[in-house]
Amino acid sequence: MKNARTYQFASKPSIVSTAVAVGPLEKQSPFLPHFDLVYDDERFGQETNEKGHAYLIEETCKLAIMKGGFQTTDIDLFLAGDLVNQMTPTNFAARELATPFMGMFSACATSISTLITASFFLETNHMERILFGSASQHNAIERQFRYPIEYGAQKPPTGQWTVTGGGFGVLSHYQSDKPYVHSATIGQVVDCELKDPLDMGSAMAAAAFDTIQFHLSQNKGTSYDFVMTGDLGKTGSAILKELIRTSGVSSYFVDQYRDAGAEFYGNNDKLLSGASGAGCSATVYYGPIYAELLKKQWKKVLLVATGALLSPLSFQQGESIPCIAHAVELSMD
Amino acid sequence: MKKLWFISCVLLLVGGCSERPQVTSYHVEDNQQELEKLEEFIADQEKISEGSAVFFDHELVVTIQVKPLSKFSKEKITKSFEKEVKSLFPDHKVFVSSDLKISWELKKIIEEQPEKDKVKKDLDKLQALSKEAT
Amino acid sequence: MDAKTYQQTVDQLAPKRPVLKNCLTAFLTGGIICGIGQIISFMYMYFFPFTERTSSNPTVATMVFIAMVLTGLGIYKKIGQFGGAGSAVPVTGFGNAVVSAAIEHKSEGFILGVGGNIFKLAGSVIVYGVFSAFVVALIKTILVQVGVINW
Amino acid sequence: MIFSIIIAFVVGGLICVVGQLLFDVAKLTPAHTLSLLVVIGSVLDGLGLYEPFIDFAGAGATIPIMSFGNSLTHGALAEAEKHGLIGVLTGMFEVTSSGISAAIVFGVIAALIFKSKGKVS
Repeated sequence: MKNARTYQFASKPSIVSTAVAVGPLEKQSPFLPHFDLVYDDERFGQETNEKGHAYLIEETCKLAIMKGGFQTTDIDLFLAGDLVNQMTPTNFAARELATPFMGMFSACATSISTLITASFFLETNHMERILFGSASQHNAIERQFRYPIEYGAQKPPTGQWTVTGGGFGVLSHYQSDKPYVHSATIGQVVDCELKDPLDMGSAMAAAAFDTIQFHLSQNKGTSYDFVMTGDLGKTGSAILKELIRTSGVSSYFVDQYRDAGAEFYGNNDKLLSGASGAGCSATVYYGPIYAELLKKQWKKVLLVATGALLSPLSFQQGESIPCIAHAVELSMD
Repeated sequence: MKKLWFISCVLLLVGGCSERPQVTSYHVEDNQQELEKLEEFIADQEKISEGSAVFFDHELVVTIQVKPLSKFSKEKITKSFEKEVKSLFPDHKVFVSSDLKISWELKKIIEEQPEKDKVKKDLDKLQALSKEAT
Repeated sequence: MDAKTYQQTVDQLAPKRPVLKNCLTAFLTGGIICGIGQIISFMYMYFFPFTERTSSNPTVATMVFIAMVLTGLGIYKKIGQFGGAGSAVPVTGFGNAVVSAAIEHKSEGFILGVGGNIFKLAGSVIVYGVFSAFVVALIKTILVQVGVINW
Repeated sequence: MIFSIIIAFVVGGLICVVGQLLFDVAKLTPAHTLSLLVVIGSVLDGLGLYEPFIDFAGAGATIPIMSFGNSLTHGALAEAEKHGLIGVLTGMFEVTSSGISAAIVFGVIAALIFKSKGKVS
């Protein structure tokens, strides 16, 4: 049955604690006050970018566990992912954390896909505390998907800047004073045959639209404080707005729409269309958005993380960019 | 405004180059007749902006500077120039170069007006330099 | 969603590459790099025994050296974002491609990393330079030997 | 001399504009663009046009990557003139290629001294 894409969690799993860490460039972000750890070194004092990436994940996870008042041994499952080949940074961080671990890859949508999966695990009542989230490190990702850091290739205005940062949280059974996962919609892969790897926002907007449309159709009459996509950037979010306007899904919705990538670096034109990366949505969702929910500033938000499921190999072989978007509805009583 | 300035600058430079070529020369044996003959010939060249020449013991070394806008056919101009100079001075061993470096070096020799032995050495060095491959 | 109509929406809304502005900055950047090259080659001619022809070799090497320093200091990528092809097409861009790959892959060691990846970006230029030189020279040599053209 | 610098500036700049159009209008990657330009350079030399072009534009013709194709072809042709067909293969690197050797040497030196930085200004 197609409606199984959307699910309402009866047990209302709650995010009991979160932690967010970022690198030096992210200091210019308007979200800075909500970041727990801000490092001055983009390699986090490690030898290589990849080691720094692993260190970032490890430290953020430890902090999230500590803020919840737990020990690493209290964690039943660690669900996370990143964008580097075979997700070694996450794997290595999991080695250090020594918790049961499953790696997940949904590109930049990993921040939400891990949360959705964690919610299902909790719904079964078999587990009690699950650590989830995602991270990215600019240098490591740039080299993975594009060119060496120092190569002078010109980026077009649609280009995006991969965030150095990670956001992780601990999901547990319902607690009335914490935001909980009300429902979720799992994305379908959408491919509109776009091929420009320097314009991923445009490619991902179609997937975001597909998921949002489906989620709203299953939750008619719900009103949200806002809907926020992960990393469509200025380009992709403009396209998503247009898609929503012309389809007439909800005209009310357009005013309440935000994009974490477009807002991440403020109005810095040097960073072109805005931020992207698995760390972009994770840091914003589990940093500022979580904090405002906790303060009951907002009661109900729809978070939609988008991911471009390409690799340098698939791009060079002439394949188009398949995209995915996962949505989670967070509520606060 | 910037463009206008640039265009006028270019025009000035192009205009400045359309004068008759400047010639400097030096004859070790001081044969004025030969000198004048060559200087007149160079002065009549249309595509050349500068010429220098040194006569020495039946050897004649000439350097020319082709006008910037004719430089595309620099090699052809140099070759035909060499041919004509050879026919003008059939009893001389003629060497012609249109290279800027060779021209600078030849002008140095003309300025210094050194003794016979040194001229021979300098000219040999010059010809060896110009024959170096890229 | 239909891919064609979606492409139209994207074409309408995505910011266009500022082609005219890019061409202008490419012209300026590339022009300045070549102008500097010309000055350097004059210097080689003036202070060293190089002719117009032979001075191009030390000039190219010097330009690559400058590109190395700028790449290492993190300046070349900023020039690249401004100048586009203006900084990629001159030989300094070739130097930047080689040097940036070498620096980037230092973390995998000097043999497998630097040695194995130094031509990751610039390799295709050498490969197709050599191959096209081979084809062109072969055709010309055969044509000369058949007697169609002269050297 | 100033005139030579201006010509180098204008000609070099124009070649870069061609490269930029290949980037932006033809949507080629930098690697595709540079490979194409090198091939053009070697074809031009085969037609005997690149050397006069260098005479005219100086560094405006030798600094753009096209001159790589030119010098490789030039070496092959010079050797072929002397030794016939076999020279095509042996002469390729005869004349060149200070660019390639300089890039290798400086690349390794750079790897020894520098570390990459990901910062944007």
